[in-house]
Amino acid sequence: MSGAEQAKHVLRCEDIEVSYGAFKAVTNVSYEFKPGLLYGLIGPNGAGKTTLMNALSGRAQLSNGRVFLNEQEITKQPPHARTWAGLGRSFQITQIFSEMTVFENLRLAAQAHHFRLQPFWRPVGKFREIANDAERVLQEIGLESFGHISAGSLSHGDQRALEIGLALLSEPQVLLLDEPLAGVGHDVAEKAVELIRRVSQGRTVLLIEHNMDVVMEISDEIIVMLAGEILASGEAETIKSDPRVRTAYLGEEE
Amino acid sequence: MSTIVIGLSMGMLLFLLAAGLTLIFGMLRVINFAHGSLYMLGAYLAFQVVNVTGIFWAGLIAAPIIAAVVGALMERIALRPVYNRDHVYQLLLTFGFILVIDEAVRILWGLEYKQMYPPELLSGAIEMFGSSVPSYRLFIIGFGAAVSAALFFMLDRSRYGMIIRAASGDPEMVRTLGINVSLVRTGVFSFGAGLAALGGAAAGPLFPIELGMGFNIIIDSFIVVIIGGLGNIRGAVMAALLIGMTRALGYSYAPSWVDFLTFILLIGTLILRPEGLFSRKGRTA
Amino acid sequence: MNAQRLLALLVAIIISVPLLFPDGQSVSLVNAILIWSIFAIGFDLVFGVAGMLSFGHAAFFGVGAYTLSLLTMRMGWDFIPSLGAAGVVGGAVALLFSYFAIRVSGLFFALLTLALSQLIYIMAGTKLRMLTGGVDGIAGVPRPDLFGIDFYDDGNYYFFLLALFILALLISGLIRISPLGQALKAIKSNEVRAEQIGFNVQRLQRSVFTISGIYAGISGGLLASLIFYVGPQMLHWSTSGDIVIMVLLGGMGTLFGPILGVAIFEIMREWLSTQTSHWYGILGLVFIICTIGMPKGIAGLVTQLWDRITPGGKS
Amino acid sequence: MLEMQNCNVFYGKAQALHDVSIIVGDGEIVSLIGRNGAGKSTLLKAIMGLNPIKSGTRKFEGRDVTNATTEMLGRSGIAFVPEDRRIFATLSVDENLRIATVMGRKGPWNLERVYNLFPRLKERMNSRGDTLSGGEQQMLAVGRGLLTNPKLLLLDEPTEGLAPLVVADLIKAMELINAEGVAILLVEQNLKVPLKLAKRQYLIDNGHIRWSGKTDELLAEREKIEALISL
Amino acid sequence: DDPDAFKIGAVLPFSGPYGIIGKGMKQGAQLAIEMRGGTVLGKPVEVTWEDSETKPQPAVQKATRLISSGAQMIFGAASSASTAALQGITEQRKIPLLVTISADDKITRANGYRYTFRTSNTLGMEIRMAMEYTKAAGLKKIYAVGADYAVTRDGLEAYSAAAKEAGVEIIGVDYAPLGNRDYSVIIDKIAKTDADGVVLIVTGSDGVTFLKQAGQAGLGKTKTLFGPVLQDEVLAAAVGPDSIGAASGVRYHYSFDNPANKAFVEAYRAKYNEWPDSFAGEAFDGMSWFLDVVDSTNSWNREDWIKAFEGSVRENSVEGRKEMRACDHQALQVGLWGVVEKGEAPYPDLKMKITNVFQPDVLFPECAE
Ligand SMILES: Nc1ncnc2c1ncn2[C@@H]1O[C@H](COP(=O)(O)OP(=O)(O)OP(=O)(O)O)[C@@H](O)[C@H]1O
Ligand SMILES: Nc1ncnc2c1ncn2[C@@H]1O[C@H](COP(=O)(O)OP(=O)(O)OP(=O)(O)O)[C@@H](O)[C@H]1O
Ligand SMILES: [Mg+2]
Ligand SMILES: [Mg+2]
Repeated sequence: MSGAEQAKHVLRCEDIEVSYGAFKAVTNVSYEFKPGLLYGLIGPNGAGKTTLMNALSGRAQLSNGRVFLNEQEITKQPPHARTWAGLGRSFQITQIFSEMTVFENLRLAAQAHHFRLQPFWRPVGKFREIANDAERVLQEIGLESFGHISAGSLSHGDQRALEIGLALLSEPQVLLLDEPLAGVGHDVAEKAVELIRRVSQGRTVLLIEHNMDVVMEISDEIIVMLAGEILASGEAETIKSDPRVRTAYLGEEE
Repeated sequence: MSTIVIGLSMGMLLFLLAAGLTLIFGMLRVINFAHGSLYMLGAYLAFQVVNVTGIFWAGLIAAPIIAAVVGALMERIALRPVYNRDHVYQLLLTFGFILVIDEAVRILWGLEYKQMYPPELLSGAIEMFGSSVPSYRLFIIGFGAAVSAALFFMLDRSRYGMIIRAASGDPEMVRTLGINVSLVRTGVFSFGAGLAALGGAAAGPLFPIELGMGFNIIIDSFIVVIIGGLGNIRGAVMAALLIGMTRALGYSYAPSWVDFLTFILLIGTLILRPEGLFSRKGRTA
Repeated sequence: MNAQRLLALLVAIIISVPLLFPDGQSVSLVNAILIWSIFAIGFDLVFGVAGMLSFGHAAFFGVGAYTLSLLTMRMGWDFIPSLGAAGVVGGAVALLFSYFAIRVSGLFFALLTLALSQLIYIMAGTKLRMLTGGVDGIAGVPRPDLFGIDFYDDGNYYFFLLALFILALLISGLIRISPLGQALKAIKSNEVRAEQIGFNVQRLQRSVFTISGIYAGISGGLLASLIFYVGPQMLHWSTSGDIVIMVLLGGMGTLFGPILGVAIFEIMREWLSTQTSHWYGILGLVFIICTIGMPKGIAGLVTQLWDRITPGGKS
Repeated sequence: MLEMQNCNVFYGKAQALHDVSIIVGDGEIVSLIGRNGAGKSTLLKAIMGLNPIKSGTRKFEGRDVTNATTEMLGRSGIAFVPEDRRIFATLSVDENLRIATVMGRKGPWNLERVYNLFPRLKERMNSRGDTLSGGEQQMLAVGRGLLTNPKLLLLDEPTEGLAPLVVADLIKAMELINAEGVAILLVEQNLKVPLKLAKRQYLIDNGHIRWSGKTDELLAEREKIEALISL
Repeated sequence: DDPDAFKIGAVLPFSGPYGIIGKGMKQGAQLAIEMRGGTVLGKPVEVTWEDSETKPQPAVQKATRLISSGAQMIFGAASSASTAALQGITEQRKIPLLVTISADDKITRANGYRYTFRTSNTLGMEIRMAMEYTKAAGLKKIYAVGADYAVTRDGLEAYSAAAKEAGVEIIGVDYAPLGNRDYSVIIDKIAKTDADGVVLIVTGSDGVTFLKQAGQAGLGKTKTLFGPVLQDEVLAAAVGPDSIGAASGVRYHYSFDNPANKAFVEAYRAKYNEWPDSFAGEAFDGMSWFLDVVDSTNSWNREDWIKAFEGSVRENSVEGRKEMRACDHQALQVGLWGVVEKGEAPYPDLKMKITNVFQPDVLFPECAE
């Protein structure tokens, strides 16, 4: 790879395949993600979007293919190593620390990001930056009045908001968001879109979302998956008018 | 050749010991440490019934029934309040059961060993491949196979099995479908207790009936259940036969290494197939 | 915070009994409590904090005991370095176990650790009998020989154990509130998420498992010297079971709960067993009632009662 | 059909619902809207008997069923599709559906019809529940609810995670089952759906019902109401 | 320094599966005290019974407590492991320890434990009995099965060595894990050999399991089954009729014909309404002997007791003459050997018949390290 090409993309996958038994959830996917762009990933249910994201973040085992981050091959690296290398994500099925308070949830994410080998004799409460970061994100996701509440007793929508917060705190270079807006209320959703737009400044975002208004509005580029493969990709307008996409996913009226 | 027959019978016996455990483990997600005690209770009950009636089969039938009632009571009184708690608390609870049941057996039957013999019909030995194989061993093979088939159909093929498996994951949701989950749970636990006792009754003619007999089988049963995959009847049968065969071969070539071999087998399995030999894994994200 | 202090006070009362009533009986009981508490405190780091149910800790406990016994008795080492070695070997065996066991989780982890420790038990009881004395164990394990104090007197040995106990408690307390402790709690709560925010789950688990192996090794060495004896019973899985039961009884995941659990268990064993030969059954009933009535063990009950009588205070 | 009166529900010491009363008429589609944490799911669970009602009454088909258990309510014809789907992880897709038919309530829904509504499920018929994608799980949860052949269907955010085409199909299906006489109580974040389907709306905020009325009225008074519950 | 009572601390298994041992030992020891009027050195004897749980830690803990509340001697521990642990503490505190059941040879070794005395059998002597029996019964080809742990391995090795000397052929040796659950493969293997005898160096339930399973395979029909501690009446009852014909060393037996034993058995039956088992008989004998020795010194100095016990001879024990060897504190005594046979009332259904009595000179080697 020449230096000029390197700058062109941060994340690249080559011929990715994920299979479960005989069933291939993702096949033949190659893509190059350029720095600073927001990618929308859409496709019917079960098309393999989440699985692709799992493959990129190290949660799914590849039966074929390779993944590169900043031209470093990360195919064999476990999820935490990818996070350190600058790849953060949120989950479609909420993954939070239910028994802990909302603030502790965020503090943990901040802790994981800030220090890899903190001295163990210092109480975690004493690290100022960690608390500050957690506090800041708590505001951003609009849960400031729930800081001391245990995360498991939040309502579904508020848990979804926390899910986004956790992903943000690792301040990744590449951020993968799996249906961050699902279940998030109407009012918060608007704020959340704003938030996503803001955090996408200066980083690469891959966003899975079924809310077409949002996807079409904020994506720089849209990727459509069908049956484990990439069906089409391009700008919102081209995608919207692509007949294959309409029959497979969008439906006729819009 | 006769080693294989004996290995088969050892395996089936292991399966009978473990069947109740895998049921309760797999279906209720309850780690029933008192399984061994119920097994012992079964043996003592069978002894008592045989002693009174003189009929082996009466013991084999009555012991599980009585133990099932005991199991139902245990479930109603003690287990019900702790389902929603961290599973590890069941360790404390069922450990308490061990002590209570053992004490009860001690009070009821005293400290002396008890004995049971195979029924007249099965008391001889049959010449086979140049050895004399006790007929009771052959009976165990057949009986184990029958029990495993019955259990398999009940759990994997019938609607009860479906309900039980669903309730093990999300009892509330099963309730919304109009199904009485607590009844199902009591039924499963009681059935599992009965199976444990059946194992004890069937093992009675082969081993000394003594206090502490339950303690020895617990680890064996857990190994069968884990290698087979939690709550997986087919897996449990396979695992039991695998261990039975390993042991039989071990006894014929290096008896002092038999326990060692069993654990090596277990460790190997868990390293190669972390979720047990015969189970499938769901997704995490 | 208040309830926490109350628990600390309870623990302090129990362990200071020998200071108040310096007769031989309570001293030997409290000595045993101190030693098992060190074991329990270390075990709870794995069990209560990191959420890993280990049924293999008997191995580290027993291996520590054998290490101390063999080094002092066969190699002529001094007590203190031997005790250190007991900790090191306990930790090393734990580290070795973790390479096998951390690949699996939940009950599988419990069973795998159990199987590994049973292997060591079988080895110690039979195949390594030249070294370990086989099933009959090794009698005559010594106590420390320091500053000319006669530690064979239980009253003096008490102070030695107390010092180690306090040290163990402090370290464990620090670990709990440290970044490491927090990360472990996160792993216990949701492994997927913990990994995704960047915690090296396996390495953290391995670290805590090793630390707790060190605790177990040291306490095993101490127990051997307390009773002048080491035998394979200490390696048997039922010893692992005992420690699980004690920690559950006292309250897993709390700093003082495990100590209370140990104390109650040992006191019952001493007291109930002189009352009736049916004391096992009664102990069983106590366990059952405790499980049903105290969802969070003794520590949880104390906290709850405290909160009730002081409605204003936050816990 | 369903009548909840002055219901109060608590989580521990915290009160989540205050004197909530709602009515769902026979064959009616009613929707419940409110922002995150308002108490919508809490109310649905209370109706289903999953959250204990501290005070207040519940009536179903004219009978007082305040003290009925969840399974009794399920058997008498209420079905619940929860927001977090709650698929039976170790059961196959097919079993997840068949288990809903165990109680054997008669009605228009059967396996085949559910598979027709969600063809994707048929393709994944033998997969374990917990291997499904988010959207597939959502379809399964809805399908399972329908298969009990309920008289009243409680839907908690049924379109979450579904692709637009599927959402359209689901809306059509809801209209259809409503036409077959099934009453629906719908909770949705995606306001397009309830505004299209429901004739009547309840607005809930902070555990209080703040407003109720016809959908047209809601649209007409939208601004005032938005201020009221800060939608 | 005259305390107001002679305090004995007894640490025995009472709970759990070994409760039967504790029960017998307690009954025997109690009778020993009663039959001497309940006093020693002119003071009442006071026994505190503690449960050892057959585990070393509780045993030591409880012994510690007993000693600090003034016990003059410690009696007990059933398992060799607990006994070994108790030896540590009794040596430390210079308190006599009376052992009447643990058979591990190491417990009494030359110049070993000064405060430990064993009045009962050693496994070593029982192994030698088994060898004597082999010769006496004219067995030529032996298959050996032992539990896989130190003591039994040593025992089996000793037996094999003696067999070689006596021209008896050992045609196979198997060690099975302790607490073994299934002997059927081994039984099958043995059945296919031409061995005329099977020596079983296993104890307790292991022996029961073997005999039960051997009975079902008909092994006893062609081969003599015997072992140093294979059977007593408790175990025979556990096996049932399949135990008939099995031969074993007997620690103590109520049928042993001497006046002391007759008196004991009578008193025992009168008091407890059952035949004394070997735990009771051995405990009775040891306790009586020890207290007699203490009485004879007329001193409260424990060192005097130790000196008096060393070399003490008891002509009229329930098992005949016993002599406490000074070099290792092991009582030299005769060895009883018996066979399980059908019993008639008032005896149990299956009883031991004493067939051989071996003299101490063939059973005990010179006192050596
Ligand atoms: N662990 C697994 N085992 C078996 N099949 C799996 C597994 N994980 C995913 N699948 C299957 O792979 C397919 C793709 O799933 P994926 O979650 O990637 O879909 P998706 O595009 O994210 O859909 P949705 O929009 O519904 O979230 C699904 O049909 C699913 O059933
Ligand atoms: N298990 C619980 N324990 C304690 N509090 C809870 C629990 N579940 C919900 N709550 C609280 O009850 C309130 C109502 O929650 P509910 O889930 O009913 O909200 P919702 O309207 O369904 O929101 P969403 O749109 O986010 O699903 C919230 O403040 C929430 O924090
Ligand atoms: Mg998805
Ligand atoms: Mg909700």
